[in-house]
Amino acid sequence: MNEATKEKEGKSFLHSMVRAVGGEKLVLMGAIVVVFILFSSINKNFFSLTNIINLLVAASLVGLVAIGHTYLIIAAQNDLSPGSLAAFSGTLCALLVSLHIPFLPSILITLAAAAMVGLFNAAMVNKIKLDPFIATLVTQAILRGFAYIICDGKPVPISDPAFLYLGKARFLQIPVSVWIMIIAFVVFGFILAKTKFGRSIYAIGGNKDAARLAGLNPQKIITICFVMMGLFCGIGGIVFAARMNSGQPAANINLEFDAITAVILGGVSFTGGVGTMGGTVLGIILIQAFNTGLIMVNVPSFWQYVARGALLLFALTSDYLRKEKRRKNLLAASMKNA
Amino acid sequence: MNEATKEKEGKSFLHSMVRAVGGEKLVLMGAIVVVFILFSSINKNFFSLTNIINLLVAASLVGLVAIGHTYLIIAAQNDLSPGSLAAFSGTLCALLVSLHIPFLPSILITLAAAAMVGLFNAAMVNKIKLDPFIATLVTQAILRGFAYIICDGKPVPISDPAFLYLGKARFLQIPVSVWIMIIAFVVFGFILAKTKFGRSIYAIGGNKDAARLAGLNPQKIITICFVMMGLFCGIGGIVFAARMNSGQPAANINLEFDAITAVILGGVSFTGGVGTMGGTVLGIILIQAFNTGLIMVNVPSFWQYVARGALLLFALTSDYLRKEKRRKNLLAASMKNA
Amino acid sequence: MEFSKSEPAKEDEQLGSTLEFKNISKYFPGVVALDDICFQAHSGEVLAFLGENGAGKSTLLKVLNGDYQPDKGQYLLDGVEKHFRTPHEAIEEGISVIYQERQILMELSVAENIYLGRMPANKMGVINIRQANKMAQKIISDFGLPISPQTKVKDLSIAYQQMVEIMKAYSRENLKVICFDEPTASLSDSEIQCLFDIIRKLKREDKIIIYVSHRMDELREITDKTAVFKDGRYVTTVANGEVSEKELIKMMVGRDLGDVYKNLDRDKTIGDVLLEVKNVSSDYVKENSFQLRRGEVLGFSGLVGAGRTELMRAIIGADHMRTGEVFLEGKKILNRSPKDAMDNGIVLVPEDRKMQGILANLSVKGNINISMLDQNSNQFGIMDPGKEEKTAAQGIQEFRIKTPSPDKKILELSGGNQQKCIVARWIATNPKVLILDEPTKGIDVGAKSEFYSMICAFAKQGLGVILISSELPEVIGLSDRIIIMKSLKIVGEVSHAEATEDRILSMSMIGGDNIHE
Amino acid sequence: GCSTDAPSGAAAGSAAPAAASKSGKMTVYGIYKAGDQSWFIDEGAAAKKAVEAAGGEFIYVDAKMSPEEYLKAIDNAIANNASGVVTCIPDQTMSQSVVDKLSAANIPVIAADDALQDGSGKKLVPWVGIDAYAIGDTNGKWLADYAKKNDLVSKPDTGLLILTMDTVSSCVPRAKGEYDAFTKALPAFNSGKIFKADYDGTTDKGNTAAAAVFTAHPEIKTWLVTGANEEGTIGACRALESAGLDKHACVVGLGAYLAKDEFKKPGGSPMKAATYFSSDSIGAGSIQVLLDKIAGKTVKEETAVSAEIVTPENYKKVMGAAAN
Ligand SMILES: Nc1ncnc2c1ncn2[C@@H]1O[C@H](COP(=O)(O)OP(=O)(O)OP(=O)(O)O)[C@@H](O)[C@H]1O
Ligand SMILES: Nc1ncnc2c1ncn2[C@@H]1O[C@H](COP(=O)(O)OP(=O)(O)OP(=O)(O)O)[C@@H](O)[C@H]1O
Ligand SMILES: [Mg+2]
Ligand SMILES: [Mg+2]
Repeated sequence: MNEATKEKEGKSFLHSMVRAVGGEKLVLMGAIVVVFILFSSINKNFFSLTNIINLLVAASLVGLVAIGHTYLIIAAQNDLSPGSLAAFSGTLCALLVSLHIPFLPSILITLAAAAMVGLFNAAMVNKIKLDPFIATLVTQAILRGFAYIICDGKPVPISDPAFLYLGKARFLQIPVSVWIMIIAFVVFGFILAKTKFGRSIYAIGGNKDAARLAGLNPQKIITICFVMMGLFCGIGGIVFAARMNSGQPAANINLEFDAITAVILGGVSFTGGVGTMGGTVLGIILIQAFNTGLIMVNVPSFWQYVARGALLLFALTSDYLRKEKRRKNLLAASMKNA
Repeated sequence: MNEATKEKEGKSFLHSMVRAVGGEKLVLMGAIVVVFILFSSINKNFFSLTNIINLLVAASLVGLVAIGHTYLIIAAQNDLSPGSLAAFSGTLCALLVSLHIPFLPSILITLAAAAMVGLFNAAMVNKIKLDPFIATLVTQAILRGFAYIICDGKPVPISDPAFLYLGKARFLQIPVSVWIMIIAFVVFGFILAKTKFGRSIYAIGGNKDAARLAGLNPQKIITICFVMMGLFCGIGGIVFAARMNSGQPAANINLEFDAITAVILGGVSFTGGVGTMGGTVLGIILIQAFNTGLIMVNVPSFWQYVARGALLLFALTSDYLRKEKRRKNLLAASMKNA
Repeated sequence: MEFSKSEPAKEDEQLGSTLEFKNISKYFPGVVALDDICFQAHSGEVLAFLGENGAGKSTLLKVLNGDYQPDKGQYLLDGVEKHFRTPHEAIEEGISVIYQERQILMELSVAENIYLGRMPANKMGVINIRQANKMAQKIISDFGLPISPQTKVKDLSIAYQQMVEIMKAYSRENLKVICFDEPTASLSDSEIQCLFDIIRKLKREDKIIIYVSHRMDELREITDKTAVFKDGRYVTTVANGEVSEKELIKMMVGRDLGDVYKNLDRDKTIGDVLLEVKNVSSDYVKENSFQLRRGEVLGFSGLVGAGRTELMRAIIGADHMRTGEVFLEGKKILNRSPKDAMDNGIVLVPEDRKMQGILANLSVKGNINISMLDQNSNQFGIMDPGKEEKTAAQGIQEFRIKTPSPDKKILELSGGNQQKCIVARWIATNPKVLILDEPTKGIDVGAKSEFYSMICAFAKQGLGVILISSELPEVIGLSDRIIIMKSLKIVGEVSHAEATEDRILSMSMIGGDNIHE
Repeated sequence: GCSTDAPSGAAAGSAAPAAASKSGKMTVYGIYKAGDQSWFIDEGAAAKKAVEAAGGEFIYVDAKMSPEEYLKAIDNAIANNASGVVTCIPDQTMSQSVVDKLSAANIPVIAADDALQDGSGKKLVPWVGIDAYAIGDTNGKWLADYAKKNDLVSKPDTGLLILTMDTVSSCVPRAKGEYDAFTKALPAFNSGKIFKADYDGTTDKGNTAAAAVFTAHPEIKTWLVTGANEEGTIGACRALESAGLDKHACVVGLGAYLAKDEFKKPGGSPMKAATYFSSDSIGAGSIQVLLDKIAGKTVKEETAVSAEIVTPENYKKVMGAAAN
């Protein structure tokens, strides 16, 4: 009899846990719905297929970088070099192609370079024990310099048809860049949530020493995350160049901040060890939808800064209040049970 | 006899400790000396009074912000809003003066607004428990928006003679902006190193919860630090506007990164609880001297990005290697004694 | 991959294994942590490590599991020389060490913590979470604990977190050597008993078991032999019963302590009511009332999770006090924060040294002085370095903190020495009411006995002392009166004279004889 | 004339000791507001060539759109005893203080692209360039012409998009010139079909902003687009293409340094024209004026370089080597 009650309690506890996790992202989802309703009511074209595709295209590069940041920030790392690296990669690939190196080898060379940058970042963090924030600030400066240097500061036009096609091609109405992002979200979301590698990222972010003592290899995992980020920036930069029809050394400034903001909005914490890919997806959607909407409904440009800040603050505050409430409820429940 | 040897050993140990602490900043000092020798040998104008004053003027705003960051980062906080806040303050003050409000009240209103921004940042961190990085990113966006909004995006020219004088006045050949920075470094360096308040900052950076249980009020201390930073940005922004002869809403982008870089270079750590104001001073000098020198010896502008990144990396790496070596030496010494 | 415990166990049964340390030395800047350590440990017996704080016990274990590299010497497992460069390599060879400081991942579930780094997964690396939960549940049942494998570790009490640590080490396949570094410092009796059952099981399975503790009664109960360390040197190994406890202590401390409780100067007068707590509750604890008199040592006992810590936190304003009143010397006081409490003369030494005690990155001096900012500064708030030096020096001396310099980072001290710094911090403030939450956690016997005398001396001066301890002999030995808590409420009280371990235990479990009789 | 040259040349010897730099070699600073943009890179390269031809050293400084970086560079030039400065200032309200500083140090300065001017718009030093408003004016007029020719003025599905950079004060007049010229030339054009969208000067953000406007107004099938710099208009081209609106659209660039690549595209591009203003001639021209000034000659206060529209048909001829 007693055993049965315990069982039941256990179950209802489980239920409440499941509900809580499902509800984890309630605020974000709510905000997205509100944003869509609001902007659509002002301009009905906001909720059109074209706009949603636009929105996804605009999100495609920052989305890839956000995947990298989701991994890195959960692992209690960070990366400020993606903007420079994406610009460098796009410029390099355009340059190689313009030197009549075929498209595929150009891509491979570019990706190899991008991966090397990731390795370099990892080495600074792992070997010289630099804080990732400052280490990747170094890379940011150096790579931006190299992006300008290799093309003498001038955008490199792309005329290779295969390269241009990459920027234009669609499959089921959806551009390649968006497909890449969607597939990456699914694959890396799965890896993060369900695999040993994914879980080890949470472990080293939660407590690097504990993870090491349990037999994990934090340095290796951190290296993989940085190299992944390098590759995402490389791929994203190449596709971006294809979309713009030129490799642009000055492009993608602040890319990393847009990505980090989305990731944090999605519930990843700078202290490491918490967060999900689903949250990042919602964060990206919210920010992109909001940004596009502001232009569409013609909010004066200066007010857009304010609106963006206010949205971020509002979403984070609501999330905090919801969590506080849940905590209080759980507490009250456990006091009653005691 | 035995007692005496012990005494002596104790002393030599003390000596080695003193030397170690003094040597803490050896790499930075060395780097500064090298930079000066190098650039002066290429261009003798580098080591001229004019250039050194230039260098200090250029450092004056970022120096003030770096003081704020030294406090905040030692307290395990951070602030990304200074650039926006300085621009906002300069613009606001110029605007008020252009509306025929006398200079002094204009300054006071501006500083009150800047302090409020600091309070706001502190409230987000203390009350909504936001990560300071993301909280101040919110402020950064909102304030930049307001800076543009209040002046409709156009720089506000300054014609008030007192205001203009602030940007020009010199005392003992040294401009006011530099005096403000020097005095602030001395005063706040003293407070950090020698007072109760300074000690509390190290404590809450080391462990906020523990510090609270030990009878400190972390929220209050964090609030003071943010308000201080607000005031530094306000003062800096006003003097900057005076120097530029106009309040510029678009100014000071990336100011916070320059400051943070100098602070970290100076030995403050993002984990909180460590660092000194002396280190920050050296960090600022090194970066500013290097930047000025690169222009003087005509390094191509794109290579300047690379050079700056490389300097940062080099300085941090040398510092790491020096520390490693010192640790090894100490180890060897204790092995020998054993 | 299969995760069954029985298979590798069979291998071990074939022959007894030996672990041999040969001339191991390990240095830290200014410290000789290990000096030419030579001895052996054998399977099928529980070997205790005994030594003062900073004697090098933890360091030796860290050398053993590849966390540190020895500067000299080597160790052999079954006669084979081993050089582990990482803990991973040690684990692969069947060596598990449970650290003195919890090494646990708060945001992960119990099952994920237990199987950290070796979650059951398919070839592609995809985790089978249900299997992990099932396996974890089995281990939890082996231990007889009422926790679910899916619970996040941060929602567990410290004691259960510690048990998760132990389960993590225990669950490793291919286990040959298991070392416990003060595993019971945050456990209460029932968990300790279940830990001992597990250790006995491991012993039957012929593992090499090393057990570090400062609790002599535990060593008596669970260990077979004791290796004694002093100042980084190995002294000797004695079998249980070979020498008396007294002699053992003498070997490690270098002097005779006698019966620590009997020798205390308990001769003091208990005065009027100093602190009165009326119906205090918080988000974490129900309404409770009690009184503390001048010169009194008031013990608090209870099982883990009884709410002792939480009650004290509410009193000093560390948690929001929902209802109730606190009177000090008859005057009503309101503690909105620990600072208010401190200004009123009430201080709390917290139980969780790592999270709530030490200021990481700060020196020993900085840590000891942090509650003394007012006393060590002038009216302009400028610190007097001389006073700071003095407070630190006094703390280091009084508590015999082993550190080469007051400027050493506190994180580089041994666990027990860190604890001494934390206690020294609050003692230095000269409070009226001193609340100690598990203050002797990890402190060696010699220091403990000095600390006990210090508590009695405080009481004699007219202070009130509240002592929360899970070590029953300690509460009974020191307290003039003992309050028992259960399920977030005070359920009973016994005087020093009528206190026995059995009585307190039964009250903590059933809910207090005073009430039900 | 020749007769006046000699005495003023002699006067320069005493009045402008900076010219004879202490190191013996002439050092000229070129300080440009956005030194990482193709426009200024080309302008600087031309200036460098001209200075080196005169036996001097040219120091190119990128002010990164930052007033502070800019002022640092000016101070740097003074500390380095520069012989002269050519500059494009990021913010014209600072002009007076810059001119004061340089004249106190006796260093001649020539404004390139954007004038150094006082509050009333009066030029303080000799200026070489084309003014921002004039560029916009040219673009606006050309677009109005295009609309008339193609019978778009009264068509309900035609719209005009002007990409603005409200945060960059020197670019604001470009967009304003475009708007003014277009509406003045075509008063009949429905002003409800004129849209503005703000971006930050990069192709990326120009693309996002343009795409949002195109999507918001699907009723518009024919887009006329111009903006505040060439990067942004390129972004608009890409947005038109991905929205499938490129066939009927007409984008006009500013500078032609990127438009030339659009013109080369075999499949054509929505970029139908661009104002061309030669960065070479401004770069070299500004140095020429500076050298004259250093030499003590009287120089023209304004040297306007013409801004002319180039199209796929004529750009090779007009731009010469710059078209490659
Ligand atoms: N990381 C480190 N850096 C410097 N010194 C250290 C470090 N770890 C330990 N020590 C020093 O090594 C000596 C031995 O410490 P250890 O932790 O092994 O002691 P212990 O016997 O476990 O003590 P306790 O009973 O207090 O846990 C101490 O003097 C300590 O200060
Ligand atoms: N941070 C926390 N979050 C949620 N619950 C908590 C937290 N801290 C404590 N609790 C809960 O509060 C109750 C009492 O905690 P705790 O175990 O500290 O009591 P205690 O009587 O002080 O025990 P002991 O000191 O022996 O560990 C437990 O049920 C515990 O799970
Ligand atoms: Mg230990
Ligand atoms: Mg407790």
